[in-house]
Amino acid sequence: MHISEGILSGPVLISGIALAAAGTAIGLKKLDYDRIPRAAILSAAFFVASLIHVPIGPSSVHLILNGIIGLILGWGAFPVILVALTLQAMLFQFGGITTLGVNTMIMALPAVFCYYLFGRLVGKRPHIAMPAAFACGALSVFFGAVMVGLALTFTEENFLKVSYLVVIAHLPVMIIEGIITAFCVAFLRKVQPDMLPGYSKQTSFTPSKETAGD
Amino acid sequence: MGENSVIIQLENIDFSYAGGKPVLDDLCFTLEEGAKLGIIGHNGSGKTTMLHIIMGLLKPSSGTIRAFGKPIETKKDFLDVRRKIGFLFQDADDQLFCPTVLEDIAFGPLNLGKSPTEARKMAMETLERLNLKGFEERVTHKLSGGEKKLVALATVLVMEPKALLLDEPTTGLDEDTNIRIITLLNSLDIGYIIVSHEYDFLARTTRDIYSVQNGQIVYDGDSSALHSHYHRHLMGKFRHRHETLSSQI
Amino acid sequence: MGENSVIIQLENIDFSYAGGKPVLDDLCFTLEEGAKLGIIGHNGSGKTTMLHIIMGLLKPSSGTIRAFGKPIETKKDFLDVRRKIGFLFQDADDQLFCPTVLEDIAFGPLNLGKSPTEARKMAMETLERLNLKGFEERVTHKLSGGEKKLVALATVLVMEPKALLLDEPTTGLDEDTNIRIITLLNSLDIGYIIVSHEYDFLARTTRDIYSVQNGQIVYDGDSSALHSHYHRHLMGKFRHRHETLSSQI
Amino acid sequence: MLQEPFSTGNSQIHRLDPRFKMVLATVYAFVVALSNSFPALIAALIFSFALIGLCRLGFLEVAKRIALVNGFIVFLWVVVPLTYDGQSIYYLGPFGVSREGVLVSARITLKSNAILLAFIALIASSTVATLGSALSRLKIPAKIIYLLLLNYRYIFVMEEEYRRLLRSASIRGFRPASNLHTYKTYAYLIGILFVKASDRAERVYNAMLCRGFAGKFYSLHEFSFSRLDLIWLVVMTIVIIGLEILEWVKIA
Repeated sequence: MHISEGILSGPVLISGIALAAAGTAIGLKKLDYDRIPRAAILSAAFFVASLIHVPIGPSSVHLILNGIIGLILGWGAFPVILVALTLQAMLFQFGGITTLGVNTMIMALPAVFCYYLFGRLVGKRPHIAMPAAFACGALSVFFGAVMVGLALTFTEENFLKVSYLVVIAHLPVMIIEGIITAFCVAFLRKVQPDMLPGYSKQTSFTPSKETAGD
Repeated sequence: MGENSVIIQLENIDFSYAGGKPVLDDLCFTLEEGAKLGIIGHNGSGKTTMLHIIMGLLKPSSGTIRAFGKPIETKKDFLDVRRKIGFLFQDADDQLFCPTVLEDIAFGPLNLGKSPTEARKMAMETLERLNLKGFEERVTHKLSGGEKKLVALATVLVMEPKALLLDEPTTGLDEDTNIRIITLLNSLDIGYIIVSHEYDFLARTTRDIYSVQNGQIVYDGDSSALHSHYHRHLMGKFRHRHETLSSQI
Repeated sequence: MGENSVIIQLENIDFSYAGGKPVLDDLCFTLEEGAKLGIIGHNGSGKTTMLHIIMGLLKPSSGTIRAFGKPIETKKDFLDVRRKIGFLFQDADDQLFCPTVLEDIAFGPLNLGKSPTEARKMAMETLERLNLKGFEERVTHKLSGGEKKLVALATVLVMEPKALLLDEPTTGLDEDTNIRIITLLNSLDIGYIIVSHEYDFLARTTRDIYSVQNGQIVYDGDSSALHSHYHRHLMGKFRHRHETLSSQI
Repeated sequence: MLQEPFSTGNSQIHRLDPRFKMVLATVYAFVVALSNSFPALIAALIFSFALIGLCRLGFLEVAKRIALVNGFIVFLWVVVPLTYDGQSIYYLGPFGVSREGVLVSARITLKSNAILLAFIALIASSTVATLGSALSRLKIPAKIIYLLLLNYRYIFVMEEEYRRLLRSASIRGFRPASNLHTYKTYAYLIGILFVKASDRAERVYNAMLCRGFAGKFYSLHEFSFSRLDLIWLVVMTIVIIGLEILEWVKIA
């Protein structure tokens, strides 16, 4: 999910850069040097996984997986996605330099957002965790598509219809991402639960969580 | 060699990795139904390559592969071969990717079109057969090396293959698992090819032992004649051991 | 055993992984300067765990580690141990984390406080010493398995360690690389501990061979006395081989 | 699967200081992205083609990349002229093709391709390894650079792990289709990939500790700014000023 070079206006590009820089700065602050190798190697796995093409009807789509990366890395999703996009540009020339900020925002902001929305739920009982993971995967793609639409519409009001089409085109991807995220979370819950957020809090009283606040 | 009893036949296979020297050079090889063969050779000699060619994981630069009498050429032919021939990878970690043992073993049957209930039943039966009862809900990733190997073998056997290909099945395993695998292999009524650099293990599980030399398969002899075999190689690749086969199983 | 010549000494080490049964149980072990030791055992026997404890990568639940005569307790002590003892990991991909060979080899010296120019010079010298001249600009991920292992060895040797710990150094390597590693190890004037499940390899690179049994280190014997050793175990874990050590290198 | 086909070569551009190339590519990309006049954009596209020509890259590889990236552009050409407000110059049934829509699409096409070609010439002509160490000399935070370099290094390892797992799945009869079993299988493959990555991260970190890593990264590389770089600095400055003049003249 990215926007190519040459489409967006100056103000949109600059805002993207500024916001992505802020998000990345927060993410980097949470990643001390000792955790860099871990983030980097998870990021490599994320990069490889996002090249997987999954069949859908007669066609296939490649996975985005920003939902799961958000769950695993939290704010770390910002630097990790920035780096993955930089590599994609260097290796495949997808995306590019001027759009790096906007594209990072498109994927990372929904990732962090969904991490806050669903992060605490995926460690709970399966009948809560699986739907939460589905919603996390699907919504992070949906929000990403909305961000693409916003970037286009802020560039040029006349791109509004294009933006609608972009969001609609992502609906099937949303469903697949939701399913894959749900199963992936189910997998991690069994195999390596400490990779998921909120797992250690599993034993605490679940209903009062929200009122407790941060 | 009756035509109908041949499972796999490799004819004049050539293979080399991109930019490398030939690994297999005009290789010919036949696996008959029920035959238990060993292939010995050090790492890099092309043993694994040969198995991968049989499974269609690598494409030879020339030569013909026949399975069950038919030449295997298209992707669909190989899909068919893969349903009938089980392949045990050297590293069990490459073979297992489901969260639990049961799911891993049921994966193959599900792909063959079995219903979840059937697949589950087959998986449970295979576990029982391999003395792995009680493993079904264990997390695959957390098993010990030996346990993983046995589960990997179960994922292959559950598909009821007509023959097995085993790539270095015992490397680094503890003696208990080793003995379990040897006992199991000896009790199988299907044939197999085992590729290994351990003569001992081959002697305990196969009848005829071949080696890969200069890209070709050479018959080394009946495994019960191990001793005389070793002497031929004394100063070279293999070393000399006295073994009483009967004392080891 | 003169006090001053002892490099590493483990005293009454206990260790178990979270929730598991003890891996090491009251283990005692000493590596003297220049000594070349082998530790044999199957995967999961605790060999690797022992090496990780020496390097401070795992913390024993009880027991004392001494290096160069001093007890090693704090993080700073272990930093010091890691500067003086080289550790070769089982998987070279874990050890080579830089994009190019030169950067990988210079990583250690740079951490020791050398200037980039010095680090580069040391790296080049080490490459030359290992007959790897011309590798400096090669991209790490494009090396073959054998090349990766040799470069990994270079990343360790460039730090001029006082002793080496090698974890399964030959797993999956081709025969050529194997022989290069054996020759190199035999030419080193520092001592080392090699952990392996391959008796042959240990016999060709070490003098004394130990095994890990029930969480303890047991002396198995002089590697040149392999023969007598094997007889003791005939019906059990190891098998009987005749070997002429001199004929093998 | 992952190759860097443009990074091998010995053209003038390949020999430029990578730091310099990155700065140039960035400045040029922004200048083109923010231009709107057709003369400037056409000039930029011609210049970008000239850069590719100077790099002497394989035509087919370059064409493949251009085709891939222009997918979205084609989508724009289909949608924008029909949905854009403005004077209709042609009617497709009930839909009017707007003049402004065509112009916007044309501008985007020119910009996109000009920037892409320059990117291939200036950035993809170096390996990621080189670019990473060059970035470290451009005051980019060290954490980002090590994330990038370690990520790059382990992409190949993870890809290999993934390939082996997929191979094992296919050997057990797995054939991807549009069904839940397929999605579940991919989810498991991705799950185990993350678990393996996490395990490997611990081993890699240990390996770093064993080589004296104490929380600080050092760079080995030195780059030098040569006379060739100076010549190119002059050329690019002239080109960029030229593009700005073309852009400006139009507005005035």
